[in-house]
Amino acid sequence: MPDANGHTASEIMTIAAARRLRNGSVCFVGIGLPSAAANLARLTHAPEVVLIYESGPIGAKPSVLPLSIGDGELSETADAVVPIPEMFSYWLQAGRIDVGFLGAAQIDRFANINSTVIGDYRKPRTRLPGAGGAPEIAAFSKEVLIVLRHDKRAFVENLDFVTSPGYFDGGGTRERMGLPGKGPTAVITDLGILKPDAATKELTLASLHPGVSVQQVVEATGWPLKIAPKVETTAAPTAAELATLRDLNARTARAHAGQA
Amino acid sequence: MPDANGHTASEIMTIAAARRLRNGSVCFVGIGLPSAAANLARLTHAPEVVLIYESGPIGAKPSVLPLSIGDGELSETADAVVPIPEMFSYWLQAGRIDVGFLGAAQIDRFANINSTVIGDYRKPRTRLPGAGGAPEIAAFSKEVLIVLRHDKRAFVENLDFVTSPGYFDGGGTRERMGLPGKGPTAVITDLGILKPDAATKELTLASLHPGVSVQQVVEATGWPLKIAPKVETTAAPTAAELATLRDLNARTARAHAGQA
Amino acid sequence: MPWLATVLSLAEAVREYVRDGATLALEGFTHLIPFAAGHEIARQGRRDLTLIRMTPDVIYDQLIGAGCARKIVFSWAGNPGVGSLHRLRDAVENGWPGPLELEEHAHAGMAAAYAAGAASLPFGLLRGYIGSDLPKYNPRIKFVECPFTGEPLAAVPAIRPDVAIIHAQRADRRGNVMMWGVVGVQKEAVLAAQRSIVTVEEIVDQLDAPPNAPANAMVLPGWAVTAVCEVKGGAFPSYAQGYYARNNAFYKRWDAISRERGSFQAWLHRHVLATKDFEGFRKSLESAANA
Amino acid sequence: MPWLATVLSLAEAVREYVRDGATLALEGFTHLIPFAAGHEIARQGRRDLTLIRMTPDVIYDQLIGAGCARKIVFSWAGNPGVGSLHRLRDAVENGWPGPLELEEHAHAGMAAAYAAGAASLPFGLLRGYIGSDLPKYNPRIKFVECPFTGEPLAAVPAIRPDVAIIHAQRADRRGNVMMWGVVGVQKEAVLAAQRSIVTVEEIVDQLDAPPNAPANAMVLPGWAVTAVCEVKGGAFPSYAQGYYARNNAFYKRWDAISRERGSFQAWLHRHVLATKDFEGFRKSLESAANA
Repeated sequence: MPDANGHTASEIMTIAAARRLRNGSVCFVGIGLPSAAANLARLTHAPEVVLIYESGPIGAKPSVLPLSIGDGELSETADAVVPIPEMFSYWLQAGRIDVGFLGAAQIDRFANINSTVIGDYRKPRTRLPGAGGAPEIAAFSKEVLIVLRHDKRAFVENLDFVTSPGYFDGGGTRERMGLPGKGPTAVITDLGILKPDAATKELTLASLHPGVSVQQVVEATGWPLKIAPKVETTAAPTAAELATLRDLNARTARAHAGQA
Repeated sequence: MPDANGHTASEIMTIAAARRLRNGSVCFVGIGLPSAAANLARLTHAPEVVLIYESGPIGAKPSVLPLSIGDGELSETADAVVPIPEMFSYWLQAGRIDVGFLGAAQIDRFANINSTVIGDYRKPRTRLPGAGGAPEIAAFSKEVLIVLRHDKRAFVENLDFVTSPGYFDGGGTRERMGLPGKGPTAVITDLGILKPDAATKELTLASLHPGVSVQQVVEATGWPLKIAPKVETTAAPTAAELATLRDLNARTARAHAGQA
Repeated sequence: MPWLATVLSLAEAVREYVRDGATLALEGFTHLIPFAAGHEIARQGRRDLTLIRMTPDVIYDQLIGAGCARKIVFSWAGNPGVGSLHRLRDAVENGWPGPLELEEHAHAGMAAAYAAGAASLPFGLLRGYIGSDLPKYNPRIKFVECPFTGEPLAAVPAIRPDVAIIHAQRADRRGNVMMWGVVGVQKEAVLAAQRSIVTVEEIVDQLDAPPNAPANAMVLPGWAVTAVCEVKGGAFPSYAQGYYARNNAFYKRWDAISRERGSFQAWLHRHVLATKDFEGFRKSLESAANA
Repeated sequence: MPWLATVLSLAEAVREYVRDGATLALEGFTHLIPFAAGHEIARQGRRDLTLIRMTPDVIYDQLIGAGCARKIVFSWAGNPGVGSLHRLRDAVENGWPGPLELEEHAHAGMAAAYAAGAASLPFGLLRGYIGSDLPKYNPRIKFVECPFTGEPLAAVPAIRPDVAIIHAQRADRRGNVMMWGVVGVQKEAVLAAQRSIVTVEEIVDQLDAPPNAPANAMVLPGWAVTAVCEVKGGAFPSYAQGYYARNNAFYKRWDAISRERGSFQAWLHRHVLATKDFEGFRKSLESAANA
């Protein structure tokens, strides 16, 4: 439901994420919001973005969003389709990905993320799907974007489980651990955008979405959130962005309906 | 030129080698005489033999013999064609080959072979092509057949270089070295067939081709050759074997002629 | 001809090759998931299985809920694009219908482990798992040192299932199997296993790569496959490119079917256990939808 | 569009990307050997090259005889089905036209080293080299221990050429490259290299897998390739499946051409160095045959 600003929380997250993809960049795309953002970028300012889905398609150009990571639409529209062992070795591990997109259930101040369990690993309160491709996307993409909803259950002081590394305990640790990619460059939420501090790598509020206050973000964060000296305001979605995204979502909903 | 027995040295070698291939066996085939023998088997008693060429074709059914290990005829007639890294890992190393066929420049009494250099490795008298797939064919095929002409330059006391292992220094050494395949089960020459002794693994004269004497073989061997208690005589080529092989060779010669 | 794959019915293949206590890999990455084979395993009441699969989605949710599984080996366990696997969660969180042991990896590690299995290497080598807690909880993830550079690299033991089961588009009468589109780790699973069962959409006289298919077809020779079974539609609700699309609506509906033990059991009994085969299952689903 | 392969002439590509002293891999396993590119390197007089290739057949014989090579890295050096490579032997046995350093492997090791290079692993892992003297003479073959079983396994350093050069059947105008048939280690060579040049039979509007081709086509995306050059017939005397057959007669004739230094040099000067490009080379050969 669009709020007073004329867009939903999902829409502003998707649009803010899409804007960060440069035309021609090679993007490793997860299902859900990352896939929506990457395809929105492709349908707006970045027609030459190369979308790679971990199931094998390289250069997918789906007309509707896939429900699964390997829908037929992806391989039918791809430039190439490769086996899984090749995808993870020759493409991801080899450092050919410019931007890796990740979601998470929990994130900490150094952008380490948990998508494995809530509670104790051996006696979990909630068992989540687990790592999938995330640890290696986080390690080997030249840059990582993280997208998730902003609340205190997600933005926590301590992760229950580290599924994928961000900046470890901050500073130069990530580099010392030998990870080639530069790590998460932005965490895009429904409230704003956090970016790592250049030196400490602690996530810092860098941009507020239209109509959101600093106080709201601070209250939705489970640690004392650092605020950038100059917090920007995310440009409101343009009519074209909103229309393209809503078209895409409508086409997708029609395509995934039907009898089970 | 056929000799007094009505066949050439090449022909009897090829035919004796072909006879050792069981129908349905999976055979890793080198170029030249092994390829001729394997295809002769396919065209006579073993129509279901599976021929694998290291260039990638699996289940090749060429109508003429390839000149190179990767002629178009091989991949056009194959059931599957795989990349080279896959061939050497998923197929050869994985132990899927029943029979590996090898040639050699030199062989010793334990069927270790040299196809690398004559003379010193660093200052060779004759530089040969080298290993190719041989060391791993020798290691991982369930059984190895070696085909080469019988003379003292080839059958030597000491190899100048061990390219591929047979039985190392004999006895149980091969097994102790952890090689899964059982090793060379026959060395087929233009004079006869040598087989490893069950215990010592020393090559022993097991069969004489028609018209060949024990003395001839002993004189063509660079070490004191062991003779089996009962030396058999290789069955003379049948008319069908000879006709099929000569047809194949004639077709092949016609196919490889033409302007350079 | 013992060197070629045997063409037989899926029920026979499962009866012959899938034993209680076996280690199985049912692979198919979103595409070509061997649902018919999974159902047949449940129907024949196999127990104590170790189930390997990168993405144990709805197919393993069904087998876990049906009480077939003792352990799963996996790297991502969800209903793709929909949410949780409720039967798997119930087993992990509450031990229902029995305890379920987990061996958990990341995709990169599972892929390397399958490739190692196919190549008969004892372990798969990768850059991976750095900074993840997974190695703390899975002792089968180790590290080795590069003999040239001294770098640490992750090592995972090769996957070597007793039986691999996949679904493919086509086979010929000699058991040569062809697939295209998202091919996942299916070839690796078959080559890593002691035995393999391949269900296919159709058995044809002549294998040809279809026009308009992604240019990535692969053929598994019949002598490298144990059994081939023709099961039309056998990947439903997954898809078979060139034959039918993914039934995304079913995946969404699975969330409601599987959420409660009772509704799951009713569904399983009515549509899987009480039907004779996959065709029966499909008809039973249809008649329920039309009722 | 900097993220796509540049389509340019072969002469420009070699001038731009192949430097004296560079490490090159010209791959193509019998099929699709990039002869035109090899000739262009000789024509432009490149020197001190390290030439990597599993099977340095006639193409490297020519480059070695032409004085371009300082070192070769290889696993089988012969004229397939014909015999010796006389120029290579002359360099190894007599140091003509200059000394040639050898780094020698077996095919399995080279294949693993290319795959490691493509995957950005520091080394390739294989069961191999057991009982062979090769590790005694090549210190770059080492052994590591499996952390699970304790078994020794061979390790070879990844191949990472400065430039990989391959020939393929087709590319589209965006530089997406398609090949099929015997595909060898071409994909691995390109992905392992810092830069890559791909010559193709033709540049087409739309890449489709051809009918009647072996069902094993693969596509290299244009953004993973540096330069694409249209060179019709550019694999001669090797072949391009679907376009032309291997010229086995030329391979046989090479034996006589290359046996003596004089006859080789005359051939090289007349047909390669004195011609403008590969088309000129082909015409020069033809006119010599018809003379």
